[in-house]
Amino acid sequence: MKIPYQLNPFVVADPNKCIGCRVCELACSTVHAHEKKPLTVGSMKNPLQPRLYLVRTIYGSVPVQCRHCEDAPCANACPVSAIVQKDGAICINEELCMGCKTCILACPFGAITLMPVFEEGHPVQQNVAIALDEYSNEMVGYKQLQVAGKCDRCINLEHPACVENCPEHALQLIVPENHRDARMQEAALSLGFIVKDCFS
Amino acid sequence: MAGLTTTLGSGAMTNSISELDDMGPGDTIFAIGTNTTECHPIIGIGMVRAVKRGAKLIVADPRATTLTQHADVWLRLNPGSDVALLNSLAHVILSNGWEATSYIAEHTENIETYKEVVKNYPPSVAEKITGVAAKDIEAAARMIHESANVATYYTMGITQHTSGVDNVMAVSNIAILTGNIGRPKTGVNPLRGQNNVQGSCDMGALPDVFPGYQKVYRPEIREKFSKAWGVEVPELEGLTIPSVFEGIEKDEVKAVYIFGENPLRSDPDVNHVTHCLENVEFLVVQDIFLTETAAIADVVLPGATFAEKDGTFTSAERRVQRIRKAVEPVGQSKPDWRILMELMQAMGYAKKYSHPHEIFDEMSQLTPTYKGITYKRLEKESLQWPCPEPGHPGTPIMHRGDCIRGKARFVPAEHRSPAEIPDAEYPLRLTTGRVVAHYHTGTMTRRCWGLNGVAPHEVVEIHPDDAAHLSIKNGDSVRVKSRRGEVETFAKVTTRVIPGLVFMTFHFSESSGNMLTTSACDPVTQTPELKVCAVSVEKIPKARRTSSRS
Amino acid sequence: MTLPIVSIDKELCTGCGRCKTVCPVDAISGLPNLPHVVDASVCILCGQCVQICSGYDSPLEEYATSREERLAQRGMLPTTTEPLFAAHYRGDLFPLMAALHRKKTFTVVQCAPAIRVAVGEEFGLPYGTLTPGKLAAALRRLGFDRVYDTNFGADVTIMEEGAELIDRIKNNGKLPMFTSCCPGWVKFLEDQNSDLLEHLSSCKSPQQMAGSLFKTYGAKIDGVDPANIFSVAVMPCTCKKFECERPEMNVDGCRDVDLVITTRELAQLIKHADIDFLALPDEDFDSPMGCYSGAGNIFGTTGGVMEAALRSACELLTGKPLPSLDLEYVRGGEGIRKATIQHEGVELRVAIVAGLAHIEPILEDIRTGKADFDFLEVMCCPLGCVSGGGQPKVLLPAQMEEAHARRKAGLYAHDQMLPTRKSHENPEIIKLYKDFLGKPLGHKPHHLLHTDHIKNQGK
Amino acid sequence: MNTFIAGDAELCIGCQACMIACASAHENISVKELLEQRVPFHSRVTVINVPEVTVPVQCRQCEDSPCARACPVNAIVQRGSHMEVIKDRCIGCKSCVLACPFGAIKVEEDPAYRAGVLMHMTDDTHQDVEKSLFIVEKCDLCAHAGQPACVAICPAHALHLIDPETIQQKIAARRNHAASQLGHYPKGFLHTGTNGQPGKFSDASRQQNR
Repeated sequence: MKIPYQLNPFVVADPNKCIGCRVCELACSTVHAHEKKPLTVGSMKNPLQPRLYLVRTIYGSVPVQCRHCEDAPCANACPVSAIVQKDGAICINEELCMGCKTCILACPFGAITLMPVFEEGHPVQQNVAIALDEYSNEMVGYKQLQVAGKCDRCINLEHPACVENCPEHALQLIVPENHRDARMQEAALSLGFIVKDCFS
Repeated sequence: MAGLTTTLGSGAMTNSISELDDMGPGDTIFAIGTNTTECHPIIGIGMVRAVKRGAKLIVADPRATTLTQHADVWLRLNPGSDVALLNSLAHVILSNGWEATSYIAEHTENIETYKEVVKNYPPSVAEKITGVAAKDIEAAARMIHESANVATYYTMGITQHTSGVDNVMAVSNIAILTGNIGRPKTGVNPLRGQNNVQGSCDMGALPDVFPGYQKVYRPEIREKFSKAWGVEVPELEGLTIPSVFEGIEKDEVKAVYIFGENPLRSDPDVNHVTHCLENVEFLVVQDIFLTETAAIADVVLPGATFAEKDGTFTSAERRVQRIRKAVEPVGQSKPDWRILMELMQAMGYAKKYSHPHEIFDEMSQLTPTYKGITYKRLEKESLQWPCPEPGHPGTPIMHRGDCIRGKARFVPAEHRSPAEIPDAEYPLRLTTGRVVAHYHTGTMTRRCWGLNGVAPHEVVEIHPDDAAHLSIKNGDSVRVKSRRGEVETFAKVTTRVIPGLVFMTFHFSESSGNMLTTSACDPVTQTPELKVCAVSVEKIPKARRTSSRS
Repeated sequence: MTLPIVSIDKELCTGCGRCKTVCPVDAISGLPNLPHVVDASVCILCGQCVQICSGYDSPLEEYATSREERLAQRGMLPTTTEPLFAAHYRGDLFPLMAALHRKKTFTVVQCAPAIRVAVGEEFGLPYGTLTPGKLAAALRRLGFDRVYDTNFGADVTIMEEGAELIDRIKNNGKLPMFTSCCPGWVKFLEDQNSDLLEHLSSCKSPQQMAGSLFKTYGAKIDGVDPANIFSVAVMPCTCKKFECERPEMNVDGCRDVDLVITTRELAQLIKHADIDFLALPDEDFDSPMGCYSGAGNIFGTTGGVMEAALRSACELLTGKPLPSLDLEYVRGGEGIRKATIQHEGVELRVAIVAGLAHIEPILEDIRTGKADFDFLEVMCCPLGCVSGGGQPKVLLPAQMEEAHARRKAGLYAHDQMLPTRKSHENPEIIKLYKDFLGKPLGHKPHHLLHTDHIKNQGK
Repeated sequence: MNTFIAGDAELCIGCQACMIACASAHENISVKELLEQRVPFHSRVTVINVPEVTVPVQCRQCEDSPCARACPVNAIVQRGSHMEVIKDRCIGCKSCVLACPFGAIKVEEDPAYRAGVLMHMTDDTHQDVEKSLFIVEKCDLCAHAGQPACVAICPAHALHLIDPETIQQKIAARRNHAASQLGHYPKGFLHTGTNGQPGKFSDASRQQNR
């Protein structure tokens, strides 16, 4: 039995429910930090690096994250094919990423950012030397590795961490097909309420 | 067929489809066991329009359909409880004195026995059996009483039960009890499932009759046909489909010749059917496509499609219509009549026909109901049989005054449970049906881009309560199992079905509902109980998501 | 004016208002999406806002204050790597490090019961892992001259508070009597319900009792000048910082406790000192005042003070021990729990409040004379000290409940392991009274271990 | 004002002919070729058949289209008297799907074109395959054909093309009807209570009458 292709689900937040507490960011950082449980603040070694971003405006706040576009501009733009679709999510292969930032330019949602890489609290260095200043060729150390980071919809977990942890239930996992079905049913029901003989 | 023949004398639609266009205030449509808008869309449009004009609509169906949305009374009965429901309607009608007393006195017989039986079905009792609220039964009975005309329509929801004949007779009983017969906008109207099933039955494609339902057991009939054909026709009646399979198992049936059917998908308990057909000594299949059944045949005879042949189709309302060849048969295919003729000649009967009208003429001379119908007349008009003599205008409405058999007969029936009841292992009831896009086993419709597009795969409809209990979400892959087999399909969580009931079609060969259905049959017609069997449903653990092009 | 103990950083606060929902005294105000403020006149310093706050300093955002400046403002070590949150408390590690460096200062440390089930979490151990041995070892490595335990103070508290309860019952004293271990509760009564102060036990808290004993009994044993002793308490609580600074908390001019740091601060200090906590051996607390019973240990969770008191009081009243020491019926966790204990003809009616937010109906009953109990235990924090404001902050609110429950379970597990489970059977307590204090409620205990609670005293 | 198509729940029998007509109207080869080339079936109208109602649902061509407003790349635009998708711009982000209150927008696969996105197969092959293009599709009133295919084919006459003229006529007719109805109300029906006027039996009226 062939399973029909499903559009990539994605997480989206309800600005009317969001209180701007940033728990989603904390939850996101936690599951992507590869640190052992439990996570008390003091036990954290790496800085918090969320893959969704609380945006605060004068109207209120809401987190923004990747929509997992079907024809993802980021994946199209990536020169080394480091961005691929996997398990119905657009994911970045950090091994392949070289920090060229093209995807950041391509993404219309601002959902991708450069992330410095840490391990056990220490910056991961790469074989790129840093020169002292504009004039001197003296080497003062090596540059920290930086890769593009974005929401992977927690494909390895049962539910996205942000959705699970939001205290206001403002974040939702949208399965486009189900969302459409529900909306179409509502629309059909509303047509059922139109007065009799309205078309004649 | 057998039910209506017993009560009225003829098994076809008593009235005409076009009468729906005249229905309005004062008329009632009683649709029982029919999902008309999906299975007979054109008649469905007629019904919906009639309702819009002011006709009343009573629908008896366990499942929510487009028709139930328009119903004034929806009798949502448990599958297989039709007799109890209909007897209860009669109970209400009789206890209020709403029966058509003069019609009953003049044109019917056996009312007393009927009264004896239905008095045991007050709505309170029927409510327990059918699950329909007593007040709804009363409301439906009142609506039937208050309407000037009540036209009853039914299809496989009535016939495909172990109590199929009882169901049909119970429907007919209500019609004659209220005198809704023999007039326009009334009658008992079985809607046929295929375009020419009426025609093929008319032509004697049944085990026990010659064309026009002339019984094989009657010597004078046999004599008539023997004389006309110049051979001695056998006294022995043919076999019903279940008896054929039984015969194969007992090694009594050596060869099977199937045409225009795909029993490997359309018959109940497919696994058993497959077993039988694989083991019969010689299997011939004549079809327009290489169906699942044709694939296992020893010989496949390619038939021609409707557009490639001349002849007549007879519709459900007994209307004989001329069809004409539009294109020549493709490849080696030939019209069925020619294949049969050549086979007949090869077997030593030298008769030769050059055009279907010669066959038609021969048949109509031997068949009283078709006697007045000729190809010449059909050029200008379409005729509804009985048309017993040249110049006869045909019969849009049967049973005017007395009915075909003389007096209409009340044949009471008692409620009987379906053959298979849910238990702990198979806790759900499966009922089968169709979707609008597909026809039967999908042999033709699944080869249409558009039709297959709107219904690309099977779904099993399941109530949200049952789904929650089984942790099934809408769209999940599920496995449906019965004692006879299992199929994989997708769940559609919907309140179209009641809790405890699941619904599937039999259009999809890769997951046919008929892998699951029981071959338990009506004792008279041997029609299988496709509408009720016990199944279990389980979720198939989700595989990793893959591409559509995998 | 020193820094406020608990406050909200305007730059980091996103105005989500979740701190408002956990504040038991409605001390926090602010409009949605705008920085919130703590009203110091109402705040009882429980630190629950610190625990729930999720407005952190994102490395992706620009702030007017740099991280270094922010750490300095908060009195935190520059080596601290953990993220900073809007709601925070004052850090006190700098004076502690200074004291540890002063050669002639005799440093004494005590740790509250809830520390030993939580400090390990800051080093990656599962929630509620019991590490008393490593805790003692770490403190010793940090350079403390004596590593004592608040649990010893808790045992003393039972002796005094138990005696006071028996005394009040026998001599028609003011009933119901309130426990006085929780400084937030005491502050709440003094500031906002001073009409009920007479109900409050006159006992100091275990921290303060232990502190005053360190500088008297302890000084005598070690032969040091009390003025040279620097007494530090490691607490799961932010309000303890306030309690130790209260002017009346001294004996003859010597502060009972000089400095309070929290569990989190202790972990930061251990990391700063480059001590590999997980590799430390299990060591014992110092004798005599590091010796404790299981009863003292369960002070760290709701119902624990009550259970410890009952274990001793029932036995001392009747002369017969309780049939079982696991008094499940007081181990609540839901807002209010009431129980009646019948033992050898003695009936004691008790009530336990976990989380100050649930206190109002109880106070109402007392004022209207409808209170149907003799002894009331109140802990400001939801599950008592295990969930205190100074405990390791659980990053995800969803995991908080689990963390608290595991810490609580850890405390009871420790209780069951200990050789003595009743305060009055602790040999060092018996020795203390015999050699030094005399009888509970006697003159010396009164001078060292009791205090007077006065309206608005804390302000 | 935009023209739109609306389904009539009173007449629809759920036959899905509109879906098939729609799907084939948006392909430019014969159905025979569609079948042979295994072109996926995409209909911009969907027949909803739920227990309560049977009716086709499609884009209502909203004037302040939530879909167009949600689109980050301006791929949905007003064109003539309807909202149209500019396929080349669409990136398949599904924002419009999220925004549309009718569920009338679909993101559908177009296997004829490659999207430039690699898809890592996690099933058995573990290969990377290039994904097809996915683009948004919605009702465009068959702008290319002159007449909407769904309206033309419906055997139940349950689909109506509603243009600005129709709706203006309807509004005018209903206003006239309402106005004429006002003439049938009893004389003085406004005297009581409403609109701040004193009721017939109120004290104020009585005193005036006196």
